[in-house]
Amino acid sequence: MNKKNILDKWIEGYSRRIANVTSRRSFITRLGTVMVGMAGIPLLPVARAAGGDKPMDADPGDPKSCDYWRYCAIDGYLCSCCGGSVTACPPGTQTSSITWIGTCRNPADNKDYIISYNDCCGSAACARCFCHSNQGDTPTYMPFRSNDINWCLGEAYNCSTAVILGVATS
Amino acid sequence: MNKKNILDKWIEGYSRRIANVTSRRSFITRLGTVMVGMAGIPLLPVARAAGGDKPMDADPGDPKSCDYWRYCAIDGYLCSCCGGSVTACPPGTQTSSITWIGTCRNPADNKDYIISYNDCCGSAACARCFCHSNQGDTPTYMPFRSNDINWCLGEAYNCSTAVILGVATS
Amino acid sequence: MMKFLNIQTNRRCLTAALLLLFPLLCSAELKPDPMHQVLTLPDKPHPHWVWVADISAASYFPGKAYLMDADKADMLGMITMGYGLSPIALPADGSAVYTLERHYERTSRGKVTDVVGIYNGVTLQLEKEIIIPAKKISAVPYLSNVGLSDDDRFLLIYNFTPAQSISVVDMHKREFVKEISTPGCGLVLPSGNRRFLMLCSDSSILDVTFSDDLEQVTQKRGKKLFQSNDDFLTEKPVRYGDEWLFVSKSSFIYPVNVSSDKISVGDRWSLTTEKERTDNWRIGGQQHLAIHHQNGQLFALFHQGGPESHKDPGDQVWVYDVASKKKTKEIKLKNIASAIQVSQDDNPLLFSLFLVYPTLDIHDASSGEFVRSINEVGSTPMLLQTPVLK
Amino acid sequence: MMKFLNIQTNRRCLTAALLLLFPLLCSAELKPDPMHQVLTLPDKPHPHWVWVADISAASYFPGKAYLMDADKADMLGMITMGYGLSPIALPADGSAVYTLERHYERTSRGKVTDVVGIYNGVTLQLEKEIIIPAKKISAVPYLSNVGLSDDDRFLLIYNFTPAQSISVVDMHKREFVKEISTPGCGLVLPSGNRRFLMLCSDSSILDVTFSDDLEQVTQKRGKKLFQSNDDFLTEKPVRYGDEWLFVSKSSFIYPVNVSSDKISVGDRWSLTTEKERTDNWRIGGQQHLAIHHQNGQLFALFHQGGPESHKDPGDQVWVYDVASKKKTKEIKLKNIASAIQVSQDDNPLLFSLFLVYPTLDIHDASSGEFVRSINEVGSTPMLLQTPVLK
Repeated sequence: MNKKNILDKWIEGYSRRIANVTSRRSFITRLGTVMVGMAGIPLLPVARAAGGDKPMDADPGDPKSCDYWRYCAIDGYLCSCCGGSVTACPPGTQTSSITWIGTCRNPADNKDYIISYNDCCGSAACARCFCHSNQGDTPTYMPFRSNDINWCLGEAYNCSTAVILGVATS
Repeated sequence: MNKKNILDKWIEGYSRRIANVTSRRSFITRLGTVMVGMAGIPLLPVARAAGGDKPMDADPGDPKSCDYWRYCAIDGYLCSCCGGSVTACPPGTQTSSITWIGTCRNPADNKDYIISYNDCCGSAACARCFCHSNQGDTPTYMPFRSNDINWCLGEAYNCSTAVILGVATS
Repeated sequence: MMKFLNIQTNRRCLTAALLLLFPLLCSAELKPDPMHQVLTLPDKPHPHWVWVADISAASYFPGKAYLMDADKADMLGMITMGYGLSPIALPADGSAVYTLERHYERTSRGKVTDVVGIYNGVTLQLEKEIIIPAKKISAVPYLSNVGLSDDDRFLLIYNFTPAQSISVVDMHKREFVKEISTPGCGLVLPSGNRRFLMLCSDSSILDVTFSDDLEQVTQKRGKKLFQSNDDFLTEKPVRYGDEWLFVSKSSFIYPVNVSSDKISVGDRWSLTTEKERTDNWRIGGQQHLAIHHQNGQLFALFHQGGPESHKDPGDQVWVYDVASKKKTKEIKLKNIASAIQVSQDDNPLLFSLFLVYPTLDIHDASSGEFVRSINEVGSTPMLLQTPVLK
Repeated sequence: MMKFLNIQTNRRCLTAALLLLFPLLCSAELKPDPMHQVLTLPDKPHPHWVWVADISAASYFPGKAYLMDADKADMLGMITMGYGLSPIALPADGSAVYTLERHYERTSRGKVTDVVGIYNGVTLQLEKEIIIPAKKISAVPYLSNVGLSDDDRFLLIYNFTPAQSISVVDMHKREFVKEISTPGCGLVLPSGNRRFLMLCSDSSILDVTFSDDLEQVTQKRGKKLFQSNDDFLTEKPVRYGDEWLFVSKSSFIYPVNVSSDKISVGDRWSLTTEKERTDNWRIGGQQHLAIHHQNGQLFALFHQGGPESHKDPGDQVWVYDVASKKKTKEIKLKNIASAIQVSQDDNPLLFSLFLVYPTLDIHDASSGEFVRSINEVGSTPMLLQTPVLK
C-alpha cells in the first residue's frame, strides 16, 4: 500500500533539516521592511506550456522539488505541483497583490537572487509538494520576509510561486 | 514517531473486514421505509458523567471501539470518542432530528436490537474513531437504513451515536 | 513605513525606483520573471485527464475537485466546492465545468445556500453562480446524485431533505427552472434529452420526462426490479448507450433500456461464476463500475468478502464484454481501490483510488499492466470523472 | 410514503404506534435509551484539560479547537472556527470560550466576515457573534495574535491587511469598540487591564495604554531591543507575572517588565551554554516556550540545527528556574514536537505535539517521564492552550 501522503512529505522536509545540524551558509541580504506591492495589476492568463518554460542550464533543478534553489525561504505548497508553474498561478486562482521575498543563491552562477514568493489565492490549499525553508525568514512582526503570513491576506490560500525579481549584489 | 492517524484507523477497519471473507450472520430485520422522526423535540443537555453511564454486563464492549456491538451498521465518527457518549452528542453540537436505523445483535442476551444512529450536527467532523460497518445497510434510495447519508441533512456532520430504540423479535 | 512599488511585468530590469531600495544588478544572468501570471488549460480536454473529487473527510469539507493529467503524472488545476461533496458535471464541448456546492453563512453553521457553479473550462475561473433550492442530498457522493441531460442543456440534481425531489437547472439560460417532487424515489439517471430515471425504495424504477419549460412533467412508475432487500441494486449504475447497467449487491447486472418510450428491463446476468460466488468474490466500493463506450467493455471492482461487504474496497478489476456478457480479463490492482474509472480513447487507462489514501493509480486498461501512481491528490478522494468526449 | 413518529424520551417501551410497525418486545433486557441528549462540561475547567487547535493544513480550513482531558485520555468537545486558525481566548472564570473566526460567503471565496465567537464554557454552544473589521492576520497561528486584558474585559486582536492595527472588543458589553492603528508594529501582548505591548519591525517595543471607552489611547515607542535581524526575537514570548519573556533565534531570553508606567528591559540571558551553542542546540518550533507560573519554571523546546532552523521541531524540552536563570532539567520527548504547553497545577503535565501528526503527547512536567499519547486530535494541530486558573 502506498502510504506516501502529505504528512510524510512534511516529515521528510523537516527530517532533512533536522539531520543537517551543520549550518548552511546564510544568504541573507538585508532589505529592511520594503514591501513589493502590485495591487491593481491585472491578471495575465497564459497558456500552460508557456508558463512552464524555464531555462535549465542557468536555472538548474526541479521546480517540483523542495530542493530547487529558488525555494530557500518558501513556506507552502509549490504551484509547480498544483497546475501552475514556478512563476505562474494554477488555473482558477488569482495572484496575490503583495508578496514576501527571500534571497536565494543560484548554484549555476553563484549569485544571490531576490525571489518574490507570490501566493495564489481564492481556493482551498492545493496540498501538494509542501515545502518549508527558512533562509532569511523573519518573524511576522517583520512581515515582508516572513513566510508565516498568508499573503493572500483576505483570501484563501492555494499555493506559492517563486518569481525572480533580480540579482542582489553583496 | 507515532504515525497512527485517522487514515490508519480507516485502513484497520477495512482490513479487518477484508480479511474476514466468511460472511457474518445477517441480523437484518426488514422494516421497509419507516422513518423515525423526532423533529421539534428540544435538546436535553445532560452532564457528562450521566451521559457516559452504560450497564456493562447486559451491554458488553467498549463504546469507543468500532467492534462494540451497537455499531453493526454505523458509518462515521463515534461520539463516544468526540466528547459525547454512545447515546449523547458532544457539547457544542445539536442532535439530528431524524436518523437512520440498524439492527444489531447484543452478544449478552443474543437479542436483536433496533439501533437509531443519531447524528450530531452543526460542527465540522470530529475525525476520531472512524467506524464503518454495513450490516443491513441499504442504498441511499432506500434511505432509512442507509448509512451513506449525512443525517444532519442541512447541517454539518460531527459524529454519530447508537441509541437503542428497542428489541426486535425475529 | 511601507512603500508600495509598481513593477512592470515582462520587464528586463527593475525600475529605477526599485534600484534605489535593492542593490540590483541589471546584468543578471537570469532575467526577472513576468509577474501575475495565471495559467490556463488547453482549449480541449485530453482523454487522459481525470477529475478526482476529494471529500476532505477529516472535516467533511471542503469538497475539492483535482484535475490530473495521467500521462504527465501532473496536476492541472482544482476547484473548491464548499461543504461535503457532490460530483461535478462535464458538458461534452469542454467549455465549462459545472459544480454543485453547499455553502454555510459561517463556514460550518448558519444559513445554507446551495449553488450550481459554472466554471470556465479553460481558465477554471468561476463565471456564474446559480442559486438553487438548498436541498441537495448530503451524503457519500455518488455519480448518480447529479446528471446532465443528453444534450447537456439541463442539469438534474437529486434532493433529499428527507423529502425527495429533483431540481432542474437550465444551463443554456443559466437559471433554475423547477423542482420536481419524486416521493419514494432517489438518484437521478439522465436517459435522453428530457428524460431521467430514478430508483425507488420499493425497487421499482421511476421514469420521468419533461418539456423544455418544465410545464409538462410525466412520471411513470415501473414494476419492482427485485423482491428482496437482500440483493438490492447499488446506487452506482453506469450508462452504456441506451442502457443503464445496474449491479446488485451479489454482482448481477440488471440492464434497463431507455431507447423507446417505455423502458424495458433485460434479463439479469451475473458478473461471477458459481465458483466465484462460492469463493465470496463480489462487487464493492463507492464507485465500482466503469464503461469503455467504444469498446463495449464493462469494468467492475471486485474483492472477496461477506455479503455485507458491498462497500469494501476491491483489489481486482474484472473486465467484461457487454455484448457477450463474458469476462475477458482480470486486472490485479497495484493497490486496493474504492473507486474506478476508465478513459474513453483508443489506448484506455484504468484509474483507481482508495478513499483513505490520496493516491491515484493508473493501469493500462487493455493489458492490465500498472503504469504509475500520482501521489498527493487531496486527502480522502472518493470520485473519478473523465472528460466526456463526443 | 414516510411516517413520522413521535417518540417520548426516557420511555420504557416504544409507543403503540411504533409497535404496529416494528415487532418489538417490551420485556427487552436493555431499555430504550433516552433520545436527543447533548452532553455538557463540568462547571469549572480542570487543570489537566488542554485545548488543541488544528489548522487543517490540507485545505487551511476549517480551524478546529479540540478540548482534551489529559488524565482520561479523552476528548471533551470541539469548536469549529472557519477559515485558517487563530488562537482561542479563555477568560479565567471559565464561563466562556472566545474564538476569532474568519468566514467567507462561499466557504473559500466571496465576501469576508471576521467575528468573535462567544461560546458558553459549559455547553460549548455559540451564545453570540460579534462582527469585527475583517482584518485579522491570516498566518501561522501564534498565541501573540490575540489576547485578553488582564481583567478579561477587552479582547485585543492583531490585524494585518498589510496595514497593522489592533481591534478592541469589549467582552462585557459584547461589542466591538475601536481599531487602534499601529503602523510598523505587530503582535498583541496584554500587559495589564488597559495595556498591551507590540513588537515593531525595527526591534523596538510599542507600549499602548487605553481608557475603558477607548477615547484615550497612548502609544509609546521604546528603544531597539536588538541591532540585527540575525538574532531577532521570535513571535512566541510568554507572560510571567509582570514580565514578558521573549526569546531570540539564538536562544537568549529578553525579559521586559511591565509593572510600572515605563517598561523596563532586563539583561538578556542565554538558555544555552557556550558548549550547547557550539553543538547547535537552539530553540525551534511554532510554540516553543511555556511557563509554570506557580513554580516559576520556563519550559523551552530545543533541537540541534543550523541557524535557519528556528521553526524546526524539537526533541527535548529544557526546564529553567526563571529566578536563578538556571536549567534544572532536560526532558527527552517521546516524539518530536512543534508546540509545547504546561498545565498550571501542583502536578503539572507537559503537553507537546508535532503539527504534522494529530497526536498529543503528555509527559510528567516534574519527572520528565512520558505519561501517554492521545491519538486522532485533528489532522494538523498547531497550538496548545490550557485553561487559565485563577
